[in-house]
Amino acid sequence: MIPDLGKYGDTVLSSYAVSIVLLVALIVFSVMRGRKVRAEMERVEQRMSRNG
Amino acid sequence: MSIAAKANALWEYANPRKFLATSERVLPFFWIVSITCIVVGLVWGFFFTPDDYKQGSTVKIIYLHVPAALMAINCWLMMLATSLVWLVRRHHVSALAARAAAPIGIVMTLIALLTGAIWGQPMWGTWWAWDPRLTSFLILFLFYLGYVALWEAIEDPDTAADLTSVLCLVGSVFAILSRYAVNFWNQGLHQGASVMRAGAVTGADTEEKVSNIFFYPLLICIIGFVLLFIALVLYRTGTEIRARRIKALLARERVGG
Amino acid sequence: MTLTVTDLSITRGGIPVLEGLSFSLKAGKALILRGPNGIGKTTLLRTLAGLQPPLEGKIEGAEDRIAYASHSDGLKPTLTVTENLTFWASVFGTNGIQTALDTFDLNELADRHSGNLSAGQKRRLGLARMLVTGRPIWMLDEPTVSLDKNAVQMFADAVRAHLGQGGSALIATHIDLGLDGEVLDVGPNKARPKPIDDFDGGFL
Amino acid sequence: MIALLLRDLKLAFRAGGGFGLGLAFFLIVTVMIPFAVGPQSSLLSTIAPGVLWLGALLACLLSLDRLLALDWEDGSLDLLATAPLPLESVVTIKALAHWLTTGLPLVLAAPFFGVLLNLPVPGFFWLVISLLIGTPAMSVIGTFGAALTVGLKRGGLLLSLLVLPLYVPTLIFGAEVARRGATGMEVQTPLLMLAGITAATIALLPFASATVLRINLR
Repeated sequence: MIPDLGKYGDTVLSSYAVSIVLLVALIVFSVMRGRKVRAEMERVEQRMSRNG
Repeated sequence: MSIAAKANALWEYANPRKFLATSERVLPFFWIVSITCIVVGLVWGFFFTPDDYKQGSTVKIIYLHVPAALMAINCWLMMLATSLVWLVRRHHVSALAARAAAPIGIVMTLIALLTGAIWGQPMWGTWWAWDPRLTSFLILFLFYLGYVALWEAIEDPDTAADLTSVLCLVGSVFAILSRYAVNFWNQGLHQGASVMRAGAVTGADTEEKVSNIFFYPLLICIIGFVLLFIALVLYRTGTEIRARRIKALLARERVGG
Repeated sequence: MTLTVTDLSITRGGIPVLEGLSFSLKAGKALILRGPNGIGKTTLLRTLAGLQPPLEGKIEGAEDRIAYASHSDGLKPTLTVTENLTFWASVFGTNGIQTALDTFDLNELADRHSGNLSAGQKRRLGLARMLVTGRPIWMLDEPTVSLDKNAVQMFADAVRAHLGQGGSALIATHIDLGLDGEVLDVGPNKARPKPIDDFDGGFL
Repeated sequence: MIALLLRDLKLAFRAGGGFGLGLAFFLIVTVMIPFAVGPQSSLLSTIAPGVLWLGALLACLLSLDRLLALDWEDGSLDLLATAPLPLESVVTIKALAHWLTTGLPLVLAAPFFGVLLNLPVPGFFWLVISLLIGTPAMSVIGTFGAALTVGLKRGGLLLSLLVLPLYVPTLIFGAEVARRGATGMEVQTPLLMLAGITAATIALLPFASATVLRINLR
C-alpha cells in the first residue's frame, strides 16, 4: 500500500505525521472553542432576555 | 451595480450579524472543498508521483512544506490588511478577523519550520541550519507569538485591537527589514522559492517536464491550503464575534442592564 | 471664558457610563461632581481633560486650559519639592513656583525630598503643582482623600483663592467644601443600556 | 523638553533610579562568558564582537520596563499628555534619556570589556562605532515596546517578546560591523544599513510610540 520511500521513509512519514497532526489539532481546537462560545452566547442571551 | 455601490456592499459584511449569516452559509462549501483538495493533493503527491533523482522520496514533503510556508506569509499579509481596515474604518469584524487568523499563522509557520527541519536532516545533515529562509520563518514565528500574546494580555477589546493593529504595522516593516538583514547575514543553503516552478525545489538541472509531475499535486495542495485558511478564518472570526458579544452582554449586565 | 459641555456621552472600557450630560462652568465658579462610586466621575474628568475621546457631544473651552489631578499626582519621591514644582512649571511653560510655595505653605519643605513628606504635605504639593501649570480650570479627583480637617480647610481656601483670581474648578468629592458654585449630581445621567437584541449595539 | 530630559537624568542618577543596572548586567555577561565557553583566547576573540553586542542588547532590554512604567504609575504620563508638549516629543525625550543612561555607558564601557574577551585590536574602533550608531535605535524601539505594554500588569515578559524580533535587524547589522571590523574586512555596507535603520527608527517610530501611548492612556 505505502509506496517504497527508500532510505528517506522516516523523514517523509514523520513530516506528514507532524503536519497532519498540527492541522487536525488546529481544526479541532477551533471547532471545539467555536461550539463552546456559541453555546455560551445562547445561554447568556436567553438569561438576558428573561431578565429583561 | 456601479463599482462604488459594489464597494459599499462589501462593507456591509463588516456588520457582524450579516457576517455571521453569510459565513454560516458559505462555510460548508469551504470546509468540504478545502479538505477534499488537501486529501486529493496529498494522496496524489504521496502515492502517485515518482521520487526525485537527487532527493529521493523527500521531495514529497514539498506538498506540505510549500503550501504551509505560503500561508504563513499570506496570513500575516491578511492580518496587515485587516488591521489597516480596523484603524481606518473601525469595523470590529476586521479587527476580530486579524485576531482569529493569528493562531492559524502560527500553525502554518510551525508546519513550515518543522517539515523544513525534518527535510534538512538528511539533506543538509543537520536538523537546524541558520539558513536565511528558515531564520526568517523563525522571526515570523516570534512576531506571531508576540501578536497573540498582546491580544491575550489586554483586557479592553478596543484597546487590544488598536494596539495589536499598530504592532502589526510596525512588525511588518521590521519583518521585511529582518528578511533583508538575514539574507545579508548568511547567503544560505536553501533553494529559491519560486513555487510556480517546482523544478526549483527539485534542483535546477531537472527537466521541466519532470517537474510538472510534481507541480499539479502541489498546485492542488496550495489551493486546498488557501481554502482551508479561508474556512478557518471565517469560522474563527465567527467565534471571536460571539466571544466579543458575550463580553459586551456581561459588561452591560454588570452596569445594571 | 466658560467651559461648556453639551449633551456629552462618555465610555469606560468601551461601555457607555454617562449620557446626555450638559453643564457650563464660568470663570470664578466651582462645580462639585456628586454621584455614587463607579458611576464614571473619573472618566468624565479624564474625558474633559482630553485624555480620552467622548462618545458623543461637545466640549468647548477646554483645549489647553485644564490642569488635571488624578488620584496620583505625578510627584517623584527622589526629587525635592522645588525640583518637582520647577519641572512641572517648565513643562507647562510657566515660571515662578514661589507663588505656589507661598500659597500652600511649602517654603519650609522646599528642599525636602517629596518621598519624605506626610500624606497631607504631599497633597498640598500636588495642589501646588496645579497652580504652577498656570491653567485656569482645575480638575480635581477626590482631592481631600487623606487630608485632615486643617488641611481640608487649607485646600478649600486655596481653591477659593484660585476662583477669586478668575479661575474655575471642577471637583469630584463627597464632602462639602463651602465653595461658591453649584453641585452637579451625575446620577440621573447614568447611561441606559440599549436593547440587547441590537447586535451592533452589543459591540459598543 | 529640556526640563523633561533633565528630570529623567536626575531620577536615573538618584537612589533607586536604575542607572548602572544595564552596565552591571553587561559586566556579568562578559565576565561569565569565558567561564562558560572556555579560556582559549582564539575562541574568545572570534566570538567577542557578537558577545559584546548581545550583552549590550540584553542590558538595554533589561531596563526597558522601567522606561515608562514609573511615570505611568505615579500619574506623570497623564499630566504630560495634558501638557502643551506633544506626546511624540515626550517619547523621543524618554528614549533619549534611556539612551544617555543605558546606551551611552555601554558604548563607553565596551572597549574595557573587549579587553577581557581578547577582542582583536582593529575591532575596538568598529565595536565602539557600531554600538554608538546602533544603541539609539535600540532605545527608540524599546520605547515603542514599553509604550505598547505600559498599562499591563506583568508586562515585562511580554515586552521582551515583542521587542526581541524588532531588535533582529539592528543586531545583525551592528554585530556584523563589529565582526568585520575585528577581522579587517570592509564594513561599509553593514555600517550604512545600521545607520539607515537607526535614522529611520528615530524619525518614524516615535509617532507609533505616541499613538500607542495615547491609546493606552484612554
